[in-house]
Parts: sequence; C-alpha cells; structure tokens
Amino acid sequence: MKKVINQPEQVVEEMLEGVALAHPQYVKRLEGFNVLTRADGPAAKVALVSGGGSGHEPAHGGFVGRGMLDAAIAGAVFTSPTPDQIVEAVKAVDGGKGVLLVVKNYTGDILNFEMASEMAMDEGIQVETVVVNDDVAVENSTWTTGRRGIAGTIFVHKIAGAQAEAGAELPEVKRVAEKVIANVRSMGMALSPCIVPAAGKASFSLAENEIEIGMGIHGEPGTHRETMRLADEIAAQLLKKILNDMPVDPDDEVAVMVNGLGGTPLMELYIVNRKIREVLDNSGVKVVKSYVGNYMTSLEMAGFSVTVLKLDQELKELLFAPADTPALVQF
Amino acid sequence: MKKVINQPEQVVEEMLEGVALAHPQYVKRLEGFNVLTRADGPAAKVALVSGGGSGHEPAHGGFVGRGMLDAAIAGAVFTSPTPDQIVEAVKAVDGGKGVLLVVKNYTGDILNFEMASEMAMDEGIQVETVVVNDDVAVENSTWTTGRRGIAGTIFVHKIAGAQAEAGAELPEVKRVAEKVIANVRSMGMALSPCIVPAAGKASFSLAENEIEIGMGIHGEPGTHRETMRLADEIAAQLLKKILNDMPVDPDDEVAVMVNGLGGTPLMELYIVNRKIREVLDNSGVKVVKSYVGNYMTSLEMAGFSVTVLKLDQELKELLFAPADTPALVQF
Amino acid sequence: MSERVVAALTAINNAISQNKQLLTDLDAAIGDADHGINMTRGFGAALVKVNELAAASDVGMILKTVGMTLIATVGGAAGPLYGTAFLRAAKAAQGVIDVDGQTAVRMFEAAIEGIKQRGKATRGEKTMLDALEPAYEAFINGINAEKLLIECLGLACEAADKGVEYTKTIIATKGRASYLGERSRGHQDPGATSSYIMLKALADFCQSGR
Amino acid sequence: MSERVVAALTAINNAISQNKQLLTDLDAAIGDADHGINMTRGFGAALVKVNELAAASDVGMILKTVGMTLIATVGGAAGPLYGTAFLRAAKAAQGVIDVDGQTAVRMFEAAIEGIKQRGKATRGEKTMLDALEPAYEAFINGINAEKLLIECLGLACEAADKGVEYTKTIIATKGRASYLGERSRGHQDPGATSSYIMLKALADFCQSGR
Ligand SMILES: Nc1ncnc2c1ncn2[C@@H]1O[C@H](COP(=O)(O)OP(=O)(O)O)[C@@H](O)[C@H]1O
Ligand SMILES: Nc1ncnc2c1ncn2[C@@H]1O[C@H](COP(=O)(O)OP(=O)(O)O)[C@@H](O)[C@H]1O
Ligand SMILES: [Mg+2]
Ligand SMILES: [Mg+2]
Ligand SMILES: [Mg+2]
Ligand SMILES: [Mg+2]
Repeated sequence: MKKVINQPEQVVEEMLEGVALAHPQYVKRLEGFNVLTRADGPAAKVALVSGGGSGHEPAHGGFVGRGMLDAAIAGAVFTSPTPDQIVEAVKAVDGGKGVLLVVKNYTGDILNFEMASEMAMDEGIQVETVVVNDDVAVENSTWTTGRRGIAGTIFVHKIAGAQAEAGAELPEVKRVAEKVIANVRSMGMALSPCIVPAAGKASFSLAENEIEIGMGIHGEPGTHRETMRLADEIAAQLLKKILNDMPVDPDDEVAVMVNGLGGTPLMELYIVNRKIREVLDNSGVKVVKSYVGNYMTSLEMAGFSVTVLKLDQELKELLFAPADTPALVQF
Repeated sequence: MKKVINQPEQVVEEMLEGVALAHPQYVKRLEGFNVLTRADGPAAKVALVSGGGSGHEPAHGGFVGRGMLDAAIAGAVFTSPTPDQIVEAVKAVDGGKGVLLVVKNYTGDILNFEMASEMAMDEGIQVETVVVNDDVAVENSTWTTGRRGIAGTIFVHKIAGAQAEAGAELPEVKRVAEKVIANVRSMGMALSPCIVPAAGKASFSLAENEIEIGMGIHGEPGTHRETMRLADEIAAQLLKKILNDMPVDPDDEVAVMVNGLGGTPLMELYIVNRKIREVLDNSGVKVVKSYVGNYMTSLEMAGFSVTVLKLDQELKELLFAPADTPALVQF
Repeated sequence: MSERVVAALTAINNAISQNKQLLTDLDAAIGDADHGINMTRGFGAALVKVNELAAASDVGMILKTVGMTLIATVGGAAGPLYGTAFLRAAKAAQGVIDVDGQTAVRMFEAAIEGIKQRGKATRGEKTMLDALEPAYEAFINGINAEKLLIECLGLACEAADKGVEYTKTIIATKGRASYLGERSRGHQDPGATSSYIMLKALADFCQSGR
Repeated sequence: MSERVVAALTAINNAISQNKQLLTDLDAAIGDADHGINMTRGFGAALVKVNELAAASDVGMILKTVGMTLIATVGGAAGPLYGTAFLRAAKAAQGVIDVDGQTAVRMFEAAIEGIKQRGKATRGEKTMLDALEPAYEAFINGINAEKLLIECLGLACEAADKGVEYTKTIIATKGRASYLGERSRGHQDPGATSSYIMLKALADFCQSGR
C-alpha cells in the first residue's frame, strides 16, 4: 500500500482539517466532531444534512455550501458515521425550520441515521429522512435491502438544496428530494480496486484484462466480472441497464453525470461522456446539463459510474439554480 | 494497460468531443482542429491562448471560459500541439486586441508555439508569448533549458485571464502574466507512473516502497527516488525546496495549490494541504486562497505537486476575480 | 462481580483485536473491508470507558456503557446492531450484581431481540443472527436442562460455530453483502464470525475459572 | 527521379515505423514516451501527402511537402526540428531533379543548420545533433575525397552510429531529458537514434541499387 497519508487511523481527522483550512469561505469544522458545516450557518431555512463513510471525496463535505448541504458528517473510511456525530450536525445547522437527512441506502447508514433522527426528534428538532437508492446494478427486491445509493446522491443534494435555499418548508424539500430519487438511476464499473488505509491492502484483485461491472463505491465486488472492452461498449452497456430500469422517452429532458471513482483520468470520463451522448442524442433524448468529473469516489479506485436524472420543469429549474460549495460552483 | 478508451490514436479527438458535448455553455470545438474556444468568443479584448500535450486534463481545455483562457490547443498525449493548430486557435479568438500565448517551458512547446507565433504575426495578428517555468525540482542554469512549467501555469491563466477580461491591453496582460511567473514555484512527487495510451505500458516502475521526487507531468522520471515516507514529511520537503528557491517573508500573502496528478484521492491532497498550512501558518505567512484538487494532471499517475504563489495587491485582486470555466468557477 | 464482568469484556476485546485482520479480510471478500477495523476501534473505546466506571457499578451499568460506546464508535451496520444488543442486555441486567442462568437467558434474548428490531433481519439472511440465534437456542436448552452456565456457554459456542459455517452456504439478503447476490455464497459472514468470536472469548474466560 | 525520392522516403518511413517501439521505449527512459509514436504518425502522414504530389515534382517540392507535414503532424520537439530540417533541405534542392554529391552536401548542411537555429543546441548536448553532425562531417569528407555517394552515405551511417553510442556517455542539457540531469547518463538519446535510423534506411535503400 502506497498512500500519501500519515497514520491510517488519522486520515479522516487530518483530511477534515485540510478541508477546513482550504475552504474557510465555505465550511467550518464543528469543534470536536467529524462534521463540516456551512461557514455562514445556521440560516433560517430548512437544513440539509448528509454524510456517510469517508473515502468518497469530494462527497460529502465538498458539497457543503450555499444551495446544497448545510452539514456533512464524515464516518471512518467506508463506515457510516455514528448517531452522536449525526445528532450534533443536526443540532448545529437546524435554523428552526427542520432538517432533512439525505441517506444512502446501506444498512449501516440507515441504522445510524435512524438512531440519530430519533435522538434529534427527542430534542424537539423536526427531522425528515430520504433514502437514495439509484444503483441499478443490483435488482431491487422486497426480500433484500434494495438498491445502493451512489453518485445520484449528488443530484439529491443539488436539487433539494436549491429548494431549501429558496425558502421551501420541510415537506416541500422532502418532496423534491423524493422526486429526484424516483427519477435518478446510476451504474458503475471498476478497472482496479481501492485500498482502505487501515486495512492496508486491496479488497480484491483484477487480472490485466478483467473489469468489475456493477461496482459500488466501497471497494466491494460488483455484480460480476467481464473481459475488458472498448470504452464505447462499456458505456453503452451501463446506459442500457439504466434505461431498462427507467425508460426515457424521446424529447424527455435529462441531466447526465459521468462520475470518476477516483483513479480514472478525466480524459477517459470525457470519452465515456461522448458515447453516452451519442446514444442519448440519437434516441432524441435532450441532455440539458452534464457533470463530468470526480463527485462520488471510492478512494483511488479506477472506474466510473453513469447517472441519468429525468427532469421535469421543477427539477430542471432547481438543478440550474446557483450552488456555491468547494466541489460544485454554478451560477 | 487497462484504460477506458477506444482506439489509442483516437483519445484526443474523442475526449474533445466529450468536452464540447458536456460544456456547450463554456466551450466549442474549432471545427477540424484540436482546439477548444470560448462558446461566446471572440470578444473585443486581449485573447489568452494556451495548450500543450493532452493527458493533463482538466488543463488546458477545462480552463477555457470567462476570466481565463479564450482557447486551448490539445496536442497528442504529452506532445506539444503543432503550429498550424496553434495558429488556427489564435486566429479564431483574436478580437483585434492581440493574443497572449501562455507556454510551458518544454523544448517542444517552445518551438511549436514560436513557429505559430511567427506565422500568426505574418498574418497581421499581434502576438506575445510568456513561458511558465515554475518547477523548482530541477536547478535552473543558463546551460540547460531551464525549469519546467507545471501546475503554476493555472495561476498564470487565472490572473492574466482576469486582467484580459478587465479590458487591459496586451502589454499589460503580458506584464501581469510575467509577474505571476516570477512569483510562482512548484514541486511534485509521484507514487506510481502513468501510461501513454499509444505506448501501452508504463514508462517506469516503482517498488512498493519507492517514490519519485521532483516529478514532472509527462511520466518522465523525477530528479531522484526515495523511500516512501509520511505525507507530512513529503509535503514539508517539497515546500522547503519551493521556499528555498523563493523565500517568503512572514506577513507575505500567498496562494497555495495542492494539485493531484490524476490517480491520487482527494482525501490525500487535503492531508497534504493540512501540513502545508501548518508550516506556512507557523511561519506567519498568510495563505489567502487555496486550491486543492486535480488541475494539471499526468493521466492516471498517483502523486501530487505543491505550488506557492506570492501575491501583491494587484495579483491578489486578479486571483480573486470571477472565473467561469468547466474546471474552475469562482465568483 | 463487576470486576469479573470487566475482565470478561477485556477478554472479548482481546479476542476481537486479535482477529481484526481476519474479520477485515472476511469483510473484504463480500463487503467493504472494515468490520475488523470498526470492531477493534469500538471495543477498544468501550474498554476505556468501562474502566473509568465506579467500582460499584452493576452489570447493567457496565453493559450500558459498552452499548453506548459501541454505538458512538463502531459505525457501519455492526455499531448500531451490537450497540443495541448490549443496551438491551443492559436493561435486562439492571441492578444485577451476579449473573445467574436465568438472568443470562433474559440478557441473551433481549440482545437478540434488539438486533432483530434494529436490523429487521431474520435467520438465514447471512448475518450475525445466523450465529447468535442457534447459540441462544443451544444456551436456553442447556439452561432448561439445568446444565452449568459454563456448559451452556460451551453449547452456545458450538452452535454459533455451526452457524458461521452455515453462512458459507447461503446468499446474503441483508446488509452490504446482499448486493453481491449469488456471488456472496461460499463466503463466511464477518458479523456472524465476530459474534462467534465474542461468545468463544466469553466461554473461554469463564472456563479459565476466574 | 521523383519516384526514386518517394521510394527512399517510403524506405525511411518503413524504418521509422518498424522502430516505433524502440524509439518510444528510449524516450520512456529519459523523456515522455512519445518519440516513436510521434515520428510514426508524422512520417506516415508525410508519405500520404507525398504520394498525392504530381509525378513531375522536383526534389525540393517533395521535401518541402515532407517538412510541412512533419511540422503539422509530429508535434513535440522533434516535429519542428525535423520539419525545419526537411524544409531547409528542400530549399537547397529547389528545382533539382537528380541529387548529386554537391547537392547532397548542401542539403545535408542546410538541414543541420536549420535544426541548430530552431533548437539552439550544439553537439554534446545529447540530441539528434550528436548523430547528425558527425554524420555530416563523414559525408563531406567522403565527397571531398571523391568517393561514391553510396560510400559516403555508408560513412555517414557509421559516424551517426558512433554518435548514438556517444549519447549514452553524456548528460542531456537540451530537451526534456535535461531535466533528469545526471540520471540521463547511460541512456541512448531517442532523437539521435531516429536520425541514425533515417540515415541507415536511406543508405540501405541506395545500396539496394534501385
Ligand atoms: N440487517 C442486519 N441484521 C443483522 N446483522 C446485519 C444486518 N446487516 C448487516 N449485518 C451484519 O453486519 C456485518 C457487517 O458489519 P460491518 O462491516 O461492520 O458494517 P458495514 O456493512 O456497514 O460495513 C455483516 O457481516 C452482518 O453480519
Ligand atoms: N534543442 C534541441 N535541439 C536538437 N534536438 C533536440 C532538442 N531538444 C530535443 N531534441 C531532440 O528531440 C528528441 C525528443 O523528441 P520527442 O520525444 O519527439 O519530443 P518531446 O521531447 O517534445 O517529447 C530528443 O531525443 C532530442 O534528440
Ligand atoms: Mg462499512
Ligand atoms: Mg512529448
Ligand atoms: Mg463492512
Ligand atoms: Mg518525447
């Protein structure tokens, strides 16, 4: 394992210090907790709180700022944060209008945020929760835990964040968050594994010509392995799986995210974006906004995910609304 | 070699298509050339043109937009673009007030931009050139080609771009560009090599506990190898080399960039930023702006560079001026 | 008595940290490679807290401290689940100074109930429950047959061990491993394994007669 | 005649593309692993352009086409340098249909002059000049000694080969390899190597008597 770190046990702590020092105009560290909050908060608006294990940077701390999150809690690497940390984040940013928790659908995250939500409500704070489950790699079934939440989460932050910023009440913020969740689908693949610092070794290995399809964002194996193929073939395959799950009609408007998992050059993400657009453009679907880059990563893993978000007028306006955060600025 | 690409010979072409499709609000492809220009250009202002080999994404195309570049020319991977391409870029964006070429100090880039500049001047366009040479890894000497240009180049784009946007004349834009160059220093290191797509294999290999110090951005070996050490030690070592070359006084104001080479998790860059700040803060230097992320990469190489830019009032104002480009947005 | 409980917890903590790599490796195969790291961090912290308690603390107080600390330090799925288990066991042991067979049954049952309520899983879904439920059944059968507490613990361990083996034969339908579907078969569940390790450490501790 | 020049260029192009990997590997050691790729792309493009020329084109016209195409397709340091070399040689061969010894000397000299003006390097800096300058000297000595053109080319190749060997012993002070300092010693210069390969391909072509 070669990593630019000091002690593996200190990576989250030191990263948060580094973030707070780099972006004082956007975020501050909640003293004593692994929580980043907006530098200018709390505000008299619904607060958006998200988080999860670390190792997904810039998610989630990089999306704290105007028009997106009010706080992000950073767990240990790939480990959901604990309820006490979440509660502190909620208390720190509640401006009296309630808090929406944006949780990715993993047992750990669900349980910890659920406990935190109970604790915060005991203290009289209005708390609602939405669960993001955009990954179509795994079949949804009532007998399992359902689908994972991956890069589509960023769209929930962006759109619910804009809605909150606009002064909407908690139920209204929750409603658009759920509308995003109902209309966003993703799927990923990996060329190489990642290494959890404290584990010190890769959690799987791939042969020189092998790739993992249906990759999550925690170094866990995907749904299956395939032989390496052309970028265009892989991109088309992921997109097909997405559109099978969520059909998109000609003339529908969508946003696209081609998300790098951490170790993949931007050049390759743009090559993927080219193919995604070729397929969508040919079928008449209107891509009105594209995000290409590292948004929800998995440490140094090489690979990418594709996300499609189906838009209506409301979602589109909120997606195009300003955001001012360390990792996403748009005006 | 495992890469998300189609044909190695097509990577630049397909990447440029992908960029143009992703960011139509910012850039358009100059038909028939490997050139991205501002979507809204040319404007009646001094135009800034830069470029170089591909593989450094988001540099340079990602910095085309308001407040930074007017055009970027993309050569083959790690290969300076050719004069004909550069001339077309210059002609496309010249708004009658002349063009400043921002060139990194490599023989190939120098020669090709020089030929292009002669050709453009022959066609009656006012052209000036600045050469960025911020890398302190290699000793400067009149007997060699001098220092390389690396991540500090982004500060030249940002500041000269702001000056051009403000309506300054060509000599004034050139003057601030040269002021940045005189006040910016960088140094990098690598944990792993990168693979030029058409070459198909890594240009060097490092043992599990080895790192390259003084790394450039073209997969070339650095100045020497060392045994892997703590992030804090490496960060302090690079910073020391930078400050030896360009002393900074207590109370001086500086900007810092911790630049990922492509394959390094953002988490690690923030850990480095923490140490850089510890050293600078302790010595009383005022870091007024920080950039942490992938700005000038070397394909999938793992590693990072540190850049320090010494500011005066003029540079500071121009650095803080708005920019609106695919890879850097600030307001 | 509280010293004995603390000593037992110390033994459990040692067993967990000795198996940190094993648990992490098992989690790497079908999860996210953090189970051993998380459990080691959590139990280490719990031990520190427990050692800070007043000497006169009852078993309930001690276990409550463990539960609270696990919840605040383990994270992931295992944190809330094991944390809840200890909190529930603590409730069943409120005011208790000496754990007899019947109390132990109530504590064990409450712990499992807590895990089931939190995690909404049942046996056969490739989770810690596949070790804990058979262990509980063996334990209560032993108690009902009026065997010694230490024998009952031995039976529980055997059953948990078999449960761990069983997890290799099934696919996961709860927790992170469930995303692997068929691919999760053939692998041993990390949570079931950590449950077995804790039971075994407890049994060995009691066996060692102190 | 123009057919013979095109055939010679075809031979050079073949030699370059056969050595693509070698040139790239040499560049990987002390540069950026693109020299073979760039040269192959450039000469391939030049051949296409040259084959589009009118059959009656003079040598100057053909070489000018090569030079222009190299400049527009090679990129990097080698593109402007070799491109300029061919353009200068083309000037010296303007209107020429048959290249005799004296014309060859003038072309060769002009080419090297062009490289020196563009690149501002001199012999001993570990560049293509370390192959080309000795080759030129051997060539002109041969011509002055009134040897056959084909013999002179052979002498030039021998000298270039020695020059390539010599580049292994020195450190680079020009071009990308100069950033390596002492570390560049022991490695053979890719540009000197491609110069040798071109000369050798030309000599072999003339030798083969067509
Ligand atoms: N719903 C559940 N009920 C009971 N146990 C569960 C449940 N989900 C997961 N587990 C247990 O948790 C273990 C994983 O714990 P851990 O790796 O610490 O958490 P995470 O999966 O969040 O990384 C699994 O091996 C399984 O035994
Ligand atoms: N200033 C110079 N004068 C002459 N030859 C040079 C000069 N700089 C570099 N070269 C030659 O160019 C070769 C490298 O070419 P190439 O790899 O194509 O370009 P780049 O270095 O831009 O990648 C070197 O091996 C050297 O022989
Ligand atoms: Mg986890
Ligand atoms: Mg090059
Ligand atoms: Mg786990
Ligand atoms: Mg080269």
